[in-house]
Parts: sequence; C-alpha cells; structure tokens
Amino acid sequence: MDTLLRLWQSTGIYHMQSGQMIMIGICLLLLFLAIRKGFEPMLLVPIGFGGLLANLPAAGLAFSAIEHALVNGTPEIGATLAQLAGLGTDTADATIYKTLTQGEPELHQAALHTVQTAGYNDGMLYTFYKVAIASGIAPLVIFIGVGAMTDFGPLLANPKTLLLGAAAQFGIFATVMGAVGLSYFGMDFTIAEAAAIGIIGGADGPTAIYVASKLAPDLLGAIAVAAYSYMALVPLIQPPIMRALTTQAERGIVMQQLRTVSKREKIIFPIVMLALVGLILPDATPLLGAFCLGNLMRESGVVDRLSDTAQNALINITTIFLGLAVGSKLAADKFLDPKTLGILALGIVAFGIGTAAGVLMAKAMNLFCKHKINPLIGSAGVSAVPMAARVSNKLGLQANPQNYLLMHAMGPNVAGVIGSAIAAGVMITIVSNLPAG
Amino acid sequence: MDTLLRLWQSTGIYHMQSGQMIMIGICLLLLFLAIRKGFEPMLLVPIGFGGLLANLPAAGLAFSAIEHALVNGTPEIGATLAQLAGLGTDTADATIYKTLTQGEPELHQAALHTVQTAGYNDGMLYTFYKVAIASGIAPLVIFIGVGAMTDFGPLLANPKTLLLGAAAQFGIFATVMGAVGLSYFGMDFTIAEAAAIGIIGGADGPTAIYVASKLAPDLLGAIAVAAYSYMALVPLIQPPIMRALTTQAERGIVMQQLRTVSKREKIIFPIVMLALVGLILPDATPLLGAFCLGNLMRESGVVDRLSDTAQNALINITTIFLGLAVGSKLAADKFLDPKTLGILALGIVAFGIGTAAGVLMAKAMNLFCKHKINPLIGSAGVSAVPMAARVSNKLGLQANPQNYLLMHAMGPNVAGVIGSAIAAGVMITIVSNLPAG
Amino acid sequence: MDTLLRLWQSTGIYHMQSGQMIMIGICLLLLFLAIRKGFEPMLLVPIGFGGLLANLPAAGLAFSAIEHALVNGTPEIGATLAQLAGLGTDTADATIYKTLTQGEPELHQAALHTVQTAGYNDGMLYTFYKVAIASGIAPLVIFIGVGAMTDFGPLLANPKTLLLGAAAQFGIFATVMGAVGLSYFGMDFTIAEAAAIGIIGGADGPTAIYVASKLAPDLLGAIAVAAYSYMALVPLIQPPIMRALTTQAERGIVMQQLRTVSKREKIIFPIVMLALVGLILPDATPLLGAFCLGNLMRESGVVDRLSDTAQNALINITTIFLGLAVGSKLAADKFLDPKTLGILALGIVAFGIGTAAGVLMAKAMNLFCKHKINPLIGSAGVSAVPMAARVSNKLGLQANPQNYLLMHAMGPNVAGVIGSAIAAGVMITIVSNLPAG
Amino acid sequence: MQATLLEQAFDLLIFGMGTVFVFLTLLVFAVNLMSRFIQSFFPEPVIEEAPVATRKTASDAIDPTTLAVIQAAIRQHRDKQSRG
Amino acid sequence: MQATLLEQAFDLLIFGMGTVFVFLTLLVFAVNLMSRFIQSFFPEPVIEEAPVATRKTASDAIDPTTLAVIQAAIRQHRDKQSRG
Amino acid sequence: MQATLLEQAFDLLIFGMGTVFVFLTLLVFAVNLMSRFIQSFFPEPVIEEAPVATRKTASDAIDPTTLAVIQAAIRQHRDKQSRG
Ligand code: NA
Ligand code: NA
Ligand code: NA
Repeated sequence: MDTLLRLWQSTGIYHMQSGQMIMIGICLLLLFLAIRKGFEPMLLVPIGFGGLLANLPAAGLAFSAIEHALVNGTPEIGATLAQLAGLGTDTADATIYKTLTQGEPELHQAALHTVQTAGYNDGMLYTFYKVAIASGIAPLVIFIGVGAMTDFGPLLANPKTLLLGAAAQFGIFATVMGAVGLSYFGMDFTIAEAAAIGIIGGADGPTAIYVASKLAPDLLGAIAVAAYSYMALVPLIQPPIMRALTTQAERGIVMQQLRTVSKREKIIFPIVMLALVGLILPDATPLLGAFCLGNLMRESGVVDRLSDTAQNALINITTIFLGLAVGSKLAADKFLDPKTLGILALGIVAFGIGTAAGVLMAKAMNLFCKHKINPLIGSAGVSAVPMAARVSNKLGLQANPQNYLLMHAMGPNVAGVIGSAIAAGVMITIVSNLPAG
Repeated sequence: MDTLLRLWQSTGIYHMQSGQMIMIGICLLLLFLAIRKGFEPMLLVPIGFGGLLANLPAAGLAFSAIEHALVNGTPEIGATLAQLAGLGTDTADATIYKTLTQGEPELHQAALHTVQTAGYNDGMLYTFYKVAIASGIAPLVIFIGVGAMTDFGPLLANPKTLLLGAAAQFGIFATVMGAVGLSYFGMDFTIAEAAAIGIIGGADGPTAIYVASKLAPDLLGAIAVAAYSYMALVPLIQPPIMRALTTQAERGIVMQQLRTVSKREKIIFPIVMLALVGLILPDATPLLGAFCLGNLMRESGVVDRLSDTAQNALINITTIFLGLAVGSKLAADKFLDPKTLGILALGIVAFGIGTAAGVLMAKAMNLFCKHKINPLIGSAGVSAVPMAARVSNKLGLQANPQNYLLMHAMGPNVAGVIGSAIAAGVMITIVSNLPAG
Repeated sequence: MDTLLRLWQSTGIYHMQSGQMIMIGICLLLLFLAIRKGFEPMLLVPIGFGGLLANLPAAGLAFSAIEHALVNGTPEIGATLAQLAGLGTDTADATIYKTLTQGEPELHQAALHTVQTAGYNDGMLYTFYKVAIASGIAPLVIFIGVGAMTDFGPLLANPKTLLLGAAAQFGIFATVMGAVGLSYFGMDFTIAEAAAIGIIGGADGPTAIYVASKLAPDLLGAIAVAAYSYMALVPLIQPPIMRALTTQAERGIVMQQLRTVSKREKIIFPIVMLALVGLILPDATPLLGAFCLGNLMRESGVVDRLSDTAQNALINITTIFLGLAVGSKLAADKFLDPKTLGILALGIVAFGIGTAAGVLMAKAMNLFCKHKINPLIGSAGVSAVPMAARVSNKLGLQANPQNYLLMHAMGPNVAGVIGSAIAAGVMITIVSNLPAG
Repeated sequence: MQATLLEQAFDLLIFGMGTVFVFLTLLVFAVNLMSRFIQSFFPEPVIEEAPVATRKTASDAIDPTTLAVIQAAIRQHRDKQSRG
Repeated sequence: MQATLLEQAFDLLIFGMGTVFVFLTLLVFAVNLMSRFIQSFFPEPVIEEAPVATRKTASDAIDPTTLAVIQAAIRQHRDKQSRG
Repeated sequence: MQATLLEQAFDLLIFGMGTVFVFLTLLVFAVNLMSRFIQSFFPEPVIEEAPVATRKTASDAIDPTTLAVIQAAIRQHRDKQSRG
C-alpha cells in the first residue's frame, strides 16, 4: 500500500510547481518558433527540448547529485545535508546547496559522498552542461566547425570592411551601459552580468554562450535564448533601421567587383589573424584560435577529411549537446526572474544599436574612401551569419534590381564574428581583473 | 637475467587462470554467433571483443588502477594497499578492494594516490565503462539515435496497439517473480538484481543496460548478453508460442488499411509523450526524453543534419564504446557464477511470457474492438525492433499469402520500446525507494 | 587609467619571451612543411597549430589552472601559492608547481581550490591533452580506425614477411643504446626517456605518442614531431640506404604472385594475433587490441557502419584533438632544450638503422627460402604505412620496369606496425619494472 | 526475509504492470485526442507525406548498379585521403 | 557603489570599443600588407581559384533530379544498415 | 650509474628484440597453421574476394567527371544545411 503512496509521491504531478508550468510553456513556444517559423532551429530545437527536460518536475535532470537530493530527495537525506552544512533543517535548499558547494572542498567532498551512497546522481543535462559548457569546450569546437565553413575571400578582397565589423560591436558595449542603467530601476546587475548581457549584441551564439558561461552562468539560459531568437529576427529588426539611416541614393550604390583572392592569401590569413590576437588579446585566443584552426584546415586543402568532419559530424554532435546543456539553464528558478525581461529588452536594443553603428560607419567611411561602400552592408557587421548579409542583399535589390550586395556583405558579416570574439576577450580580461563589482 | 624472469612473470601465460580460459571461449562463441549467424552484430561484435580483452590475463584492461595493482601488481604494492586498508597481506584482493573503495572517500583518495605514483592506471575498458555506462550517458545517446530512426506513423494510425506494447511487458515482471523464486533454489538475488534481470524481457538493449547499470552493475554483462542474444533468437523463440495461442482463422485476420498520418501529428507526438512521462514517471524521463528528442529532430524536418548525425556518426561511435564497456563486465570473476545460468534461463522465459502476453492481449482486445486485430502482431509488443515485427509478418503470410502485417506490427513494436522504458522507470523508482532487500 | 595599464599588462607583447618567438617560428615551419610539402598533413597541421596556440604569451592555453596562475597570474595569487607550497615568493614557478602537484593529494586539492576561486581555469590545450593523451585513449582510438583501414591480405598470403617487420624494429632498440650513449656527451637521458626516444624508430605515430605519454611526457612533443616528420621524409631517407645494401640483381628479383586470401582467414587473423599478444605481452594489448578490433570490424563484414565510422568520423575527430594535444607539448620550456636536438638526431638514425635491418633481414632470409624475396621490401618493415611500401615499389620499378612490389611490400609494412606495437609493449613492461634509472 | 523479498517482487509486479498500463492507456487517449484535434483544426491532404513518399520512391528508383557506382564513388571519395 | 558600477561600464565601453577598433584596424593593415606581399612575390593567375570554381560549377551543374537520386542513394546506403 | 644505465639499455636491446622476434615468429607459425587449417577444412573458390574485387573495379569504373559530380552533389547536400 505504501508502495502506492511512494509511487504517487514520486510522480511529477505531485511535485509540479507553477514556475515549471510556465517554463514548459515558454519552451514549447521556442520549439514552435524553431520548427514552424524556422528560428535558428539547429540550436533552438535542442535548447527548447533541453528546457522541457530541465523543467520536468521531480526528474531533476538539470540538477547536480547534491541539488537533486536537496530538492527532490527524501526528508532524511535533506536533513542529513542540512546538518552537514551546519544549518537548520528548515533552511532553504538553495542556501544549504551554496554552503555545501562553495565552501571548503572537504565539505563538498563529504556532501558528494553522502548523496552518492544514498543513490543520487548528477542529472543528464547537468552532466552535459559540465562537460560541454562549464569546461568551455563546446563553444570552441563549434568555432572550429564554423571556421571550417567560413570563406574569408570577400573580406580579403576588401579588407577595409573589417571596420564595419568593428563598428557594429558598439551594440555590445552600449548594452553594457544599458544594463548598468537598469540598476536604477532596481534591476541589480553586476558588471560581470552586464558584460555577459551585452555580448548578445555580438549576434554570435557560441561567443555569447562562451562569455556567459565565464561571467554569468546563471543568466546563460536567457542570454543564449535572446541571442539566437534575435539572430532569427534579424530580417525584421534590421530593415527599418537600415532604411531610416540611408537615402534611396545610398542604398543604390553599386560597389566595384571584388577581385579574386589567391589560395595563398586565404591560407596565410588565419595565421596572421591568430598572431595578432595572440599579441594583443590573449583572452580571445581560445575562441579565435579555434576559428582560425578550422579555417586553416579548410583552406590548406591538405586535410579535407578533417575539415569535412569538423563541418559535419563534429559540429553536429557538439550542437546537440550544447543545445541540451543550454536548455538546462532554462530551469524555472533561474529563468523566471525580472532580470530575464531586462535581458530580452536589452538584447534587442543591442541588435538595433549594432545595426545602426554599422550603417553609420559605412557612411562615415564613404567620406574618405574613393571606392564608395553601400551603407546597407554595414548592418551585416553585427555578424548573424549569413542572415544579416542576406538582408543587406535584399534591401540592395529593392533599391536597385541590378545591385547584388551578398558577396560584399559577407566581408563585414564574418568581420562581425571576429569583432565580437575580440569584444568577448576584452570583457573577460577587464571584468576578471576587476574587484567584484 | 632477472630481467628475463620479470619478463616471464609479466607474460599472460604466467597469470592465466582457468576462468579466463572459459570466458575467452564464451566470447569467441559470441563473436561466432554475431559474425556467422548474424546475432545482433552491431552490439555483439564489440561486446564479444571487449570480453576477450577483459579476460586477457595480467593486462587488467577491465580493472581500475587500484584493482589492477591488487590483482596484477607487485607483492610490494599489494602489501602497501593491504596495510592502507588495515588488513593482513593474506586478505583476498576483493576484500581489500572493497574496503579501500567503498569506505571513507579519504581512504579511496589515498589508495588512488598510492597506486598512481606506483605507475598503475585505469584499464582501457574500465575507462570506457566509467565514461559510457557508469555515467549513464551511452544508453541515452543510443536512444537519441534510435528515436531519430523510429517512425511512429503506424502507431499513430492505430493507437490502441499501444496496449499490446503494454501487455508484452508482463514478461518483465513475471521474470522478477521468477528470479525471486530461484532464491528457493539457493540462488540469492536481491530485489534490485531480480528487477535488473526482469528487464531482459523488455527485449531492448539500451534499456536493459541502463537499468542493469543502475540496479545491478555486477550482473550487467550477463544481462546485456542475454538481452541481445535472445533478441537475435526472436525468430526461433516466438513462432511456436504464437502458433500455440492462435487459431488458423485468427492468424488469417486481415487488418484494415492504416490511414496516412500527418506530419503535424508526428511532430507533436514526441512532445505529448514526453509531457505524459514527466507527469507520471520522472525516473523514465532520461530514457524516453532522449528517445523523444531524437524523434522530434527526425520529424521536425528542420534539423536534418542533426538527425542524420544522431542516426549515424553519433550512434555508431557510442555503440562501439558501449559494446566494449559491456564487454568489460564479462570478466570471469563476474560472469562465471551460477547466477549467470539463472539469468540466461530467466531471460528466455521472460521473452516467452512477454510474447504470450502480447498475443493474448490482442485476442482479448478483439472481444471489444470492432476493427479486429490479428493476434500475431501482439507478439511484436516485446519490441526487439524490427525483428519481432518481421516475425509477425512472416507468420501472417504463412496463414494468408495476401496478409501483410509488417506495418501493423510496427505499431506494437515501437510501443514495446516505450513500454519497457516505462517498466524500467517504475522498477528504478520502486527499488531505489525500498530498504535494501 | 589603470584599466588601460591592466589592459596593456594583459597583452601578449607585454609577456612575450624569446623562447616563445622561436617556438612560433618552428611551428610555422611545421605548418609550411605540412601544407606546402605535404609532410603528414593530417597530424602536422593540428600539431603545428596546437604549437602556435601553446606558445601564445599570457594565454596559457597549454597550462593547467595552477600553472596558469603561477606563470601568468597576478603577483597576489603567485604569493598565495608559494606560501601554500611553503616556499619563498621568489622561488621559481616550476619549483612551486612541482611542490604543489607532486606532493600530497591534499596540497594539490587546496591549490586547485585556491586558483579556481580566483578564476583561473585549465587551458584549452591542457584539457585536450588530459582527455586525449594522458588518459591514453586517443592513440588507441586512432588504432581502432587504422585497424579498420588495414588489409592484412598481402601479409596473410606471405606470412614470413612478418620477420621483416621484426628485423626493422632493430632501429628502435639501437636508438635506445644511442640515447644512452649521448649521456657521455652530457645529455642525461633516463632509461625511460631513452626508450621513448627509441620508439621514433617504430615509424608509427600513434605508437610513439602512446609510449612517450607513458614513459616521458615532457619529451612527447619532440618525439611526435620527429616521428611524423621522418615518416614524411621516408622517400628521402630510405632509397640511398636501400641502394647501398642491395645489388642491381637483387633489386630486380621478381617475387611470385600472391595467392588470394579467403575472407575466413582475414576474419580469424585479428583474433589469433590478439590471443598471442595476450599470452605473451599484456602491456601491448591496449594498442594491438584496438588494432585488432578495428580490423575485425572491417573484415567481419557484418558491422560496416561501425567500420565506416571508425575509419572516418571517429578517427578524424580524434586526430584533430590528438594533434592539438601534442601541440600543447611544444611549449618553449619543454621543447627548447638541447635534448630535442639529440632526439631529432637519434630519430633519423633510428629510421636509417631500421631500414638497413629490414633490407639485410630480407637478404638473410633469401639464404634459406626457396621463393626469393626482393630485399627492397625489407625496408617497408619500418612501417610508415603506406609510404615505405611505395618507396620499395618505386625502386623496384627502377631496377626492373615489370617489377611491381607494392602488394609484396604491404606485408612487411603492416608487420612493421605490429612489430613496433610489440616493441612498445616490451619497453613499457621492462622500464616500468626497473628501479628508476 | 524471503517473505519480504517475495512481497517486494509482488509489489513490483502489481504496481509495475499497473503503471505501464495506466501510462500507455493515457497515451492512447492523448494520441486520439491529439489526432482528432489536429485533423479537425488542420485538415490535411496526403501532401504532408509527400517528402517521405518521394524519398522512398527515389531510393527505389535508382537501380542497384547506379547505387553501386555511387557507393563506390563515396568509398573512393573516402579512401582517397591518406590514413589519419 | 552605483557610481563605480557606472564607471566600470564606461571603462568597458571605452577600452572595449578601443581594443576592437585598434585590433581590426591593425588587421586591415596586416591583410593589406600580406596581400601586397603575396601578389608581388607570388603573382598568381586565377588558377588557384580553379578547384573552388569547378566545385561550385559542378554543384550547380547537376540538376535537382540527379541530386535527388544521389541523395536518396546516400540515404539508402545509410538506411541499409540495421539499427545500432 | 652510467654503467647500470648502459646495462639497462643493453637489456632492453636483447630482451626487446628477442621478444619482437619470438612474437612475430610465433605469429608466422600461427598464421601458417590457421591458413592450412582453413584451406583444408573450408576449401574456398575466389568468391570470397569477390566483394573487394567488385568494389575496386566499381570505383575504377566511374570516370573522374561522374565522381566530381557525385562529390559535388555530396558537398552540396552538406552545404545545403545552414551553419550549426
Ligand atoms: Na558580431
Ligand atoms: Na519492450
Ligand atoms: Na614500425
């Protein structure tokens, strides 16, 4: 009979909380957007599904063994852990967890031993998060694959477009200011959190996840969701801004044909870039190092089988687990927070500012360069490869049916990836050297 | 000169034990069955080969560093460890190992430090086991791939066949009773072991391995071998039972054409199923969550590259290491035990009972449903995808050359996978909540 | 303002050391050789690039968290760690690191806790090294793939060519003597280091990395670089030696047509070989076990999808990370050492001796066998698959335009792989049983 | 002790089969609900199935030899690259 | 406290954008230098691009149906093997 | 000390080469045994080799252009899917 009771007490319904209901609704929305509306499905399908799993009550798939024992465990184990932490049994689980895991390593060890002997294990998603994101590996592996998929030809044919990629990063830092500004409305972000939020403006998923995992792991879920959702919304966010800041004439500018770039240049470029990163910004070397490795494997032409694998099996496998791991951060207690609304609001602002900065930079450059740049390609500087470049191309054709900007826009587009990786490095460097704000 | 002695003392012949000889013979038999007779080669080739490696004397490929030092190490290190455990040098290795690893974490730490400084490392297979199975990851990854390979169309077209998949699980629980019954013949199984043995009746490899790794790791080798061997024997085990329980007329029943199922239904189904699992049986969410994720990736149609990778590179890589890891449990000391015979005997009984239950359930349903079900598809409820469904089809054609049951049998067949995953969840829930039996 | 200072102090230029400059030059040379000259690009591209990353100043990508904190960390953390180690702040980083990591496990734990709370993490390459090489896994996985790519047909058709593969291993052991000899010139190699250097003569990358990681991790970078570079140079190193040791008549010998080998023989061979290895040399079972597994998957013909994956996705992914991990050992402090010059010198000698031994063995065998062997195929015994076999073929055609030796040379070629794996096992066995020399 | 063991096993049997049936029965209802809902709100012709159909027919269409050639090509495409 | 937070954010803005611009400007110079160097020392016709070109044209060349068949073949090639 | 080092190296040389030769000689015997055993008990025509043979011929059969098209197709098949 009490088996039946135990069985009932172990059901999800018995443990269901309103927060989890809401999060499940949100995750279903993400899946709908990904599958029906084509919002970055490669990431949002695993993320959304991971979010579903993370919010299934009592399953504790996103919990570490200790957290699982505290939240879903028997009262006995709860009491044991509270005692171990030297706290009352009525203390909040979160407090006990913090005491056990962030104190002395011995204490953590002991707690671990206790729960494991009681048969509690790390949840599936928690393991994925630890292996894929906390280790920092998955975003780097993705970058190897992205590098192997990237053709720097257009950028090498017209290097000055790199500056458009630089300007567009203004969205990142303006958003940091914005995040800090929000603290006047009672939303207290630390400088680390503000920086992590700003990176949304980089419009580059792996970079955003990498930075968030280092500076503000608790916000990672919201940041990743915002980054990927807004990347998918680029075709809606950018055009009005681009039109507002350009004249019909400017949009009609036809750029000169790009020269063909020699294989040799393409092979040497990733090495040149890596050297420069190494000299100036060591904290950006993991991201850009991985990116350059992938690109070198692609262009060298002597390791096609490695390059193919990096572009397919490797990046796909990593994407599945990266997505699920991000989903583990969509647990109600972490996501359902006024901060999330702030993050979503700031994120779209970041995209807007970045777009505007790119366009204005292009117009500014036209004051000096003799080969005029079509300002529409400036917006591609936010990266969001290749969506943003396609948007530039579309608006270009609207202005002048003979004006194909796609190739021209690919330059700033990939420059944007480099730019946000650099921005990521700077923020990690500065913030990690600051006294905790 | 004494180098020669050391060399001789380090040979396998010098350490060879009869048990290992026998196990090597058994593993060769497994390889023969896999390669020559086509017994589930995808798993039995790696498992059989892993078993060979695990039983190579003195290599200790299936041992942890500490166990390796105890069993194959120098007398000095053995003495040191015995002393560390506070036991006499003449104590059995197994006892010393238990004391060192299942006592205080500090003791384990110290022992680890001792053997590592002495140059002993975890064996290759032990590492694979730890990473692939003990972590619980490999069976889940396999399930992602299986989900991506599964077409729920036939099941959605005729949902009531799900009940056949439910009935066939009776084999699992009947076998648990049987295992307990054996204890009257002096074969003492704990309730956890009995449950792990029962899951063989689920006729689903990853599920069996997942449950065994949680409830009875020492029996995992025998359980996995039994599960995969009997899955391969389904064409021999099932037909007589099916014939015995059905009349010629029943076998000749022609079922109505299945309706075509819309893409939308296929996309939503995995989510509906996941929700239901989450509400009712949290402990089944890892297995069925992975299964649903794979299926959603397949049906959503927007992440084909992820689905392809899950069905190929990812599942193949995982299968290789999963198989080797299972093989590590074929070490003589674990496998050569009267219990193994009991397990093999119980396993085949489980298959038989499951088959019978499925067929009888189909006949029972025919008393109520207007669209008659051909009882031959009931046996497919044990899963063993797609073998069991093919068996149903074959017998159907024998009874009536126009009677193609394959598609109809695929419904209960995949239902059987869901059913045994649920059964697995229930058993883990109940057993882990019991006072150790 | 001091943010700017911190920023400047965090740049690579600020931390750049001459050693790193030199290493970067060397790595660029490796990349040039790999990409432009086709020197084993599959490995040398990742290795060279990994070397670049490892030598980027202040990035500490090849450092563990503790080492990173010591070398690139703030003075504060440095002082804390020195104090923890019970040493003066002015002590060399290396000394402090050694004290912290090779002493009591508790001390290591404490240091780890200190640096992690201070925000220092393991470098990307360090993580790759730990997971891929220190665990010993990557070389074994590569061997699974290599086994799946290897056709033992030619060897089975003419088994006595196995002896050529044995003779060629003389290069390994002669080099060990040479390494010890160098100690008279003040280059103090331990016996373990000498053995690790000798394995270069095995002309087999994964084997060399596997042995070096076990016997002399600090020399791994130099050893791997030497092994792969010389494998690429085989077409230059071998011909003169082969010509010097053979007469025109001998080079013209036409060998009898090889018989076709039955599938059955090919399936059973890997098992026979494994059994023999297990009986005689347990320490060689990991390498040859992996090799046999891959080959069995290939020949069994029932697990083609596993075999395909092992030959492609799996081996490619592993190769990328193995290469990067090896690159992490190209850090200046480890590579820029007179020993490296010794290693490079000894390595080429090893190749030469191995080649000569193979050729001479072939000539010796001709004194007894009735079916004459063309001594040119003896040189293929050093392995360096398939390069060495192609060299034999080329010289054979020069001597006699109708004399195609390629298939005949494949026998000793793969025998060489087995031979050096055996040599690796012997050296690990003997050395690990020696009192530290 | 044996007794309790038997009891436990019996509990497993009852509650196990119970849960399995409860779950799958609920799933049957859920699926029927879903299908009826979808078919009534999004009535669809067979179009949806088309891709799958075409895929099948396509793969049946190509004759073995073509397939052989293509697979050979794929294999050759792989083998081309030297050992990793 | 708020003040310092703002200051820190402002520092981030200034030094962040500064570094980004400095870096990418240097990269522009480096790339120009590299290209000029390469073009002067290794003047190359379009040959280099050839492989890429052919690849592109090739993939454009094959008509959808051929592609479908081939992809179907590839899928069939995969599906052929039983579940892992 | 140097002496012992030399001795150790010499031991390695002797026992190392010894083991290598012993092992591979045994392997030669084992292989001969195996082959003779198999050939006598399971005498086989060349059929066994067939698959390999056909594979080879097949891959030689298709001319470079076909191969190019197919590879291009495969690549296109891959490139089609957007960046992960
Ligand atoms: Na960007
Ligand atoms: Na089942
Ligand atoms: Na060799």
